[in-house]
Amino acid sequence: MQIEENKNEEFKPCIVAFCCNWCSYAGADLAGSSRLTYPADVKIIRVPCSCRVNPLFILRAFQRGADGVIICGCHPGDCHYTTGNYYARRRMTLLFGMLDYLGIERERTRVEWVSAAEGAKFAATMSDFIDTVTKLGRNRKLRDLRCKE
Amino acid sequence: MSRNDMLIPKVAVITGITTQTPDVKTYKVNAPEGGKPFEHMPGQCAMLSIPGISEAMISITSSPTNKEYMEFSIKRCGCLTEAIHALEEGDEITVRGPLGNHFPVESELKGKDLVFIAGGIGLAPLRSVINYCLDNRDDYGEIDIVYGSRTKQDLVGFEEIQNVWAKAPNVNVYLTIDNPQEDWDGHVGFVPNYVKELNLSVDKTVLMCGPPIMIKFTLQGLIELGFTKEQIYTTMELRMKCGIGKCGRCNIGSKYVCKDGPVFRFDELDELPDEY
Amino acid sequence: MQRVIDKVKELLANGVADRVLAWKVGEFPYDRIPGVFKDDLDGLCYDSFSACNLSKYLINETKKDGRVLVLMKPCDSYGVNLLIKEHRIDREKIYILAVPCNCKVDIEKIKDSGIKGIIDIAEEGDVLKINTVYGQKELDRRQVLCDKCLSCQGKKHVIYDEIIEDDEQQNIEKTDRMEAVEELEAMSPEERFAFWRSELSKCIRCNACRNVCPACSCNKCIFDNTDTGVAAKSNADSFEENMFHIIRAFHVAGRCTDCGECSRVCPQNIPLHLLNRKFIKEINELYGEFQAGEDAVTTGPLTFFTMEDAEPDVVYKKGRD
Amino acid sequence: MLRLSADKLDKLFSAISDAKELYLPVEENGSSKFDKWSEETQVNLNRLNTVKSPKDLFFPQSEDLMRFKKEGKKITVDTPDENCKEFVVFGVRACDVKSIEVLDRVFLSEPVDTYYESKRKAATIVSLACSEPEESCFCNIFGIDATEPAADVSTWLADDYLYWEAKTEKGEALTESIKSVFEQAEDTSAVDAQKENVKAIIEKLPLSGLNLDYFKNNDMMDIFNSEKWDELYEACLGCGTCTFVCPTCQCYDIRDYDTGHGIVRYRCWDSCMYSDFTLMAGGQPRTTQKERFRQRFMHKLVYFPMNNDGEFSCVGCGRCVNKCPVRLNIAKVIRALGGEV
Amino acid sequence: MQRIGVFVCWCGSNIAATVDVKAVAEAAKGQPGVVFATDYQYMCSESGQTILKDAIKEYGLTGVVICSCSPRMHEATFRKAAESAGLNPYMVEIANIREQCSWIHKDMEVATEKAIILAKAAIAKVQLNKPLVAGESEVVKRALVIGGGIAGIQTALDIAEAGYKVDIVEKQPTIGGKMAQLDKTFPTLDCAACILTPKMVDVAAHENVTIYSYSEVVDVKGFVGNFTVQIKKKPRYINENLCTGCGACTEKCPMKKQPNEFNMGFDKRGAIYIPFAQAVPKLPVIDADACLMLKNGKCGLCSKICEAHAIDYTQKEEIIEERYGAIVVATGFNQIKPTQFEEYAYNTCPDVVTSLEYERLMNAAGPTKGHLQRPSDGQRPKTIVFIQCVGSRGDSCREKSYCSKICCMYTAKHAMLTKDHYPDTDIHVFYIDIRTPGKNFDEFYRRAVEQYGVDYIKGMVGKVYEENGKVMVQGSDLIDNKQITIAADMVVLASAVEPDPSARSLGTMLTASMDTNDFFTEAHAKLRPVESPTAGVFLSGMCQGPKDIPETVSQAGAAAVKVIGLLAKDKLKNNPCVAACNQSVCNGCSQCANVCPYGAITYVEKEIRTPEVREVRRVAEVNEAVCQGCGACTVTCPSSAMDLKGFTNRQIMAEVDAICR
Repeated sequence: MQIEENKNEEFKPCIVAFCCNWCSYAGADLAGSSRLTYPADVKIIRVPCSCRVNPLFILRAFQRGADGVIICGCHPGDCHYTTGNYYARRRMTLLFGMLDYLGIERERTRVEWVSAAEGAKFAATMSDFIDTVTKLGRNRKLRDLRCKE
Repeated sequence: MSRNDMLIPKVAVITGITTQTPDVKTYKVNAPEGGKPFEHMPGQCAMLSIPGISEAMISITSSPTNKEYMEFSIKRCGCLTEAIHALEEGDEITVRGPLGNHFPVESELKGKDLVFIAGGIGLAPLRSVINYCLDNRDDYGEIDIVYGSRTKQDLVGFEEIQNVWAKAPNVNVYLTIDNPQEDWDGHVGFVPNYVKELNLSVDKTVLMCGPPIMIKFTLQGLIELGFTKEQIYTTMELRMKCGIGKCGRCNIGSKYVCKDGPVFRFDELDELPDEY
Repeated sequence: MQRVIDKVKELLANGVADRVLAWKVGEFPYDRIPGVFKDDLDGLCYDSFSACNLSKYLINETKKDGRVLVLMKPCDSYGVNLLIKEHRIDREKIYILAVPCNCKVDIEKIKDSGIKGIIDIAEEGDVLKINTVYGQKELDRRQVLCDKCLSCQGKKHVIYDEIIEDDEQQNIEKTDRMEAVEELEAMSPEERFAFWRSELSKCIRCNACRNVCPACSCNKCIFDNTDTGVAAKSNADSFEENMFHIIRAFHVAGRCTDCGECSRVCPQNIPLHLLNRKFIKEINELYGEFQAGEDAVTTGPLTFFTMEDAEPDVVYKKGRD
Repeated sequence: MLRLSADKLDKLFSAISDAKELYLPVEENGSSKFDKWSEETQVNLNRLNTVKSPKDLFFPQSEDLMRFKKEGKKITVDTPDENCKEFVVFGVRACDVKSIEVLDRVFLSEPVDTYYESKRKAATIVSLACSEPEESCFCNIFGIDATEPAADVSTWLADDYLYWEAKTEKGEALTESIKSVFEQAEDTSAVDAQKENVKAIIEKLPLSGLNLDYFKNNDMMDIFNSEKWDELYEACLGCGTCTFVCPTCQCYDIRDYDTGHGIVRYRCWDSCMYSDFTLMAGGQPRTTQKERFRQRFMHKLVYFPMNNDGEFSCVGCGRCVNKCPVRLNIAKVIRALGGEV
Repeated sequence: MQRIGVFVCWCGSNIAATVDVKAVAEAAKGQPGVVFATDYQYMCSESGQTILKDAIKEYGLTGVVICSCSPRMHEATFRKAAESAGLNPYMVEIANIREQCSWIHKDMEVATEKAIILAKAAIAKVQLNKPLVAGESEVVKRALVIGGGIAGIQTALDIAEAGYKVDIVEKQPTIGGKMAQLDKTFPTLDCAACILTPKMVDVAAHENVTIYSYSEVVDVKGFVGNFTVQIKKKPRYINENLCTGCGACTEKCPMKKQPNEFNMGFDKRGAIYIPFAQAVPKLPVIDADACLMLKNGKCGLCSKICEAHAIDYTQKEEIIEERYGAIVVATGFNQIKPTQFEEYAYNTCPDVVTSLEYERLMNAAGPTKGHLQRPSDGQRPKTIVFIQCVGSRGDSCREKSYCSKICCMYTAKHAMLTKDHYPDTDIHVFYIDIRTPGKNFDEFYRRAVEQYGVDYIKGMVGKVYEENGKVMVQGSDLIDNKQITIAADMVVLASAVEPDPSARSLGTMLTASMDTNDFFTEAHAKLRPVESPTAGVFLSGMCQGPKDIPETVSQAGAAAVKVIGLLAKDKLKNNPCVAACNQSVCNGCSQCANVCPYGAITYVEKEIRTPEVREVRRVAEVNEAVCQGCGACTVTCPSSAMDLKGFTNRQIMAEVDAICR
């Protein structure tokens, strides 16, 4: 089976962002209340902490056709739960290394530390990530063809 | 597009829902264009499904003599039945069947005095036979119905039992509940004990369905009374997927419960490994 | 071999245990099946074909009454420590007899060399004398050793109650276990993708890799548990081939002892150990050398952290050097 | 009998694939399976058996049965086309030919499985006689002659020639369509010599003496209750290797998959060795690996023959013998329970 | 299958201007389980909530999705409303279509499409929601105030007055903080000491207040209602119970050459000293780095003359552990030393001082007894230049981005006070903007200009340098558009304020979030300005951002009220979104306990019954009162036995599915 694409249509990536409730989700809110725009291609899922993000969720997103997944948490040292993002950092480092090892574009995954006060950073990060993923194009390597419309 | 394979279900629409007990509902089911999705014999089953959730084997509780619709009594006990309980009139499900064998209503049972023994939701498959026999009343002898449940509220189809069966000619209905209850003046006690108390004549044929523990002790009781295993029928339930004896999971000995069952005579079961 | 049997007899006679978990002779001269012996040690065998890792069998054995004597090769002993650490086996209920290992022979490699119809195999020094229906053949055992043995962690037993010292000193050339990982890392992403697609697409989801793995000791695997939402029985889409193996490798990351059983048992010869070794390599490089099962107490690298840990983009930067 | 020079096999393959898809044993980095032929494929006819058997062609490991769409309360069912493109399977060994008969007994018995049937009808099977049986072979004990494989066309590779003999109408039709690649084989002595030779070797194979009388002559329940099962299953990992490489194992699971824009109902191979095979909300009739292990062999050696005129559901191909991670296998079971002559 | 109601809020035009709310409601109707969908101008309003409550009852809703502002804003509101209509509050999910949609996108079509997807994700999640019941935990009726400046003092006093025990931890030997160093306070010009010191005495004397001076918080564990805090009491080398505070020891100390911190180093103190006359507690402290006895065991003079025998050279650091229900952070600020601003010559020219230093030079209790003398030669300065915004409001890395807020006012104060004492002084003020938005503030500033004739120059100073005993200030006058140079006798820099450096480590201990400038973040900038996002942690004073004394005092009072409100409860509802272990698949491997930051996971031997097994196994158990719901354990668990209520694997995957469709 081949994924066929309409070349005329502008590629709009589908991006999932997991944001920790205490820092990054608040940062996203601040970006909003500061009216800082970034493309609509990213949708945020609120999790209590970056350490709640299971690799299963990331793979699931790619399976269902996400083109990029970004995980945002508090800066190391600032975790609301003290240690959560440290574990997340190790897990994601290893997982991303594995995806790279399997030949899947490393740039489709990212971890960023965004505090509640960094609305501007949040918006900039999202714009940059969307830009990166848009350049990569559609995720073909890690998706489930059954889920294609 | 329309391909004929027993694995491919028909779409059916729910045309009526009756809440029987706190966890049992009875569903009237019709083909979308009206009428029944298919014909069946008493004791046969169908695979009901909500696509995306799963498929499960459910016995058809209505009698083949009901020409208008099919009925299924469903107890909430798992993922699919939970979802079915959330359905409303007009919702569609899929159904395929008829699957499995049936009670030998046209052969061995004909002309016999019949005893139906059921516990809880176990009445569902027997109800199909009872109504079949009542609709062909002359083909069968005396009918005894022994039915028990935990409480009065858990008796499935209480109204029909009282208003139809109990009033039918030459039919005796014996109801029992496990523990005494305020608005209950009937018998109290477990089904196996009640069966023994009733002192049924041993030339009758027994059709039995209920929880395994009830089956086990009732069978013992019947044997003690002098019944032989050749006189006693039951239905079995095992994990089934294909319903046509191919997917393998209901295989016991040389039998496939979904295809060779669910109705078995106890002497047949004796010859099978105890893996059910 | 005889020393091992004698020692087992002695230990059982001394009452250190009431049974022994070891390898049993099977149908063919090279079949060595894990088995439990009580009084009759007939068929107990320890030789070049006793490749199976016995450590995971201890989970079930220690659920039974009494104490079990178990024969342990060096590479398998790491699994025992891991299982003790994770409370999957009770140290009190096992008595470990450490047995020396001079690498095991891979029957598939013998067959791949063109030898068919094997009736009997005799080992004389490094020479395997193989009697087949197509005549007598000879092979140097060093050419047909299990892959897992060529890059094992050495002859050290990390846990035992009693040890049978190694008396033979064979000179087997070991390879660097990270060599293949490094080769893959050196490829372009497209080449790596092609490599893993061609390997993982062979997967038939038989679960042998998982069921044999001493780190995969879950009572119920998430891929079997329909409540998890990720359960699957077959790789209905190539995504599921990736999913299963990535997640399995992730779940055993920091716990995999690198015993090599996953690759050895794979009916499709998928080099699954290369996934686990990638994690081992990353962990060693980023968080310091760690050998799972080295002891039964040290916290694993994924349940531990330091404040100075590398940021996740280290992976990305590495590729850019 | 027809023949063509073994170095012209490519011509034969391309002739066949001109009209139909051709599947044959293909070597693919460290494994082998029946795969579609193209000029690049690494055909390997020397390998005795592929890891995955040809059952995959008729009963794929995963197969979409139907799609459901929901709109509001309405459900529509969409089923795949019943017609299957005609194809040829080449190089099927005698044991695998027999295994397809076993599958036929399951899937083509009433009610017929049309998914299987359509592929089965579309297939022409070209068998290949064995020239070098291995120690894991024991097809002979099931009455299979490795040198005389059945099927639509039988072939032999002997003395640098492929000998070709159509056995059925389908076989004749295929032969007719590609007859230009063959020459008449006047002298078939090479085939006869090979048959003699192979039969002699089979005699010497370690498993050729296995005896099935025990399973034929004893009561099902006695076999079921044998004490031998206790030690036989002990090492079993509960993986599905034996069932998945087995050419006759045909248990399957049916699952629904939500794609986000409809539900796919698909079936996939299942294994009675798996603990969740018979698991249901209310209980688990086979609680330990012993029961599961026993079920597999009871089914193959006892239950199946009871329902199928004494035919066993094992063909002695030796795949499970070679692939079991802990080297448990049906040969060991047969010997342990029933011994040998 | 839930019966779900979807409510799309317009938020006036905040959402409705960019999101087609009707289309969102319409799209929601087609989703599985949705039995009702509507839109309304203000869902959070009373009538909006009534719509919600009525729909719950009328349609028998079992799940609710509100498409509105951030859940951080109104999740609690809607949960409460749902609960009052008989629905479990945790059956409510919010789709954030304002902060994360309508406010960031301009295109109606794009924003609507995204809002629909966010709504679908919330619907998919709520399908899998389960009613959750919050457990309860006890509230320790004691508060901790970290920092003993005016903010801490006021907070502590208010809490104590309400009848609760409160402890103050102050790292200096005395409470009082920066305010104690001030001379007069704007805009009323009353004397700082006169209004502060009575409060210091009050708080010290209050029966409900315990002051740990010369102490620091070193560890914080626990959670709202039940924190366990370790306080390190540094050794003072004085027995507090014996010392009478007579001060005799400080006079006899031979090491009198130590710079006096209180006076910004303009004079000296002994190795044993009382920071200032009104210090509370009025106890001396020995500077261990200066004391001969502590350094090499010789001297001991102070001990000899102390009649109370209160000197104790052997005193050791002490760790005190105490439990608190609430913590107030009042760690205050520092004025930066403008050392890296070479253009202002602070490093080289002694007559360039910071405003806080100037404050001491003006103070009657200061090193010069209130006589203004310039530091270099003790002469009275005739021309003084004040430079505003030193290190504030900049973009470079050495500058703070924010406005320090208090400088405009205190500079006006300094100018006027100086003129009051020495009317002949020439005063010039270089400013960028003058910010006086407070009660009587602008009047105050105008007095300086109009009545006192202070010369305000709008412009920046380019360079300050010494020349012929003068401090030359070179700057630009933006109004007259010219370069000017002023030969001054003294320059006062209004350098930026910054949070106390101890705040950063404290923030980590408290897991209270901070902004990039290390000011503590408030839970909501407008609606919850005195609460940290971390439950049970409150903010008082400058630690949250620059503010003047009246603002600090009012925030201190507000924080106290929040604390009192918390301590008044006997029990607190716990967060029910905590981890739960499916023991039937738990392996008992202990990996989850390894990553739990709260020690909430323990193991028990338990009989497990499933259709497959019946055996006694080691399985994990979660202490729901201790678990805070981070979810670290859920990812560590290979068998997914650990899951997080309210954020289950299935729920999050359902959201993923909905988004990726």
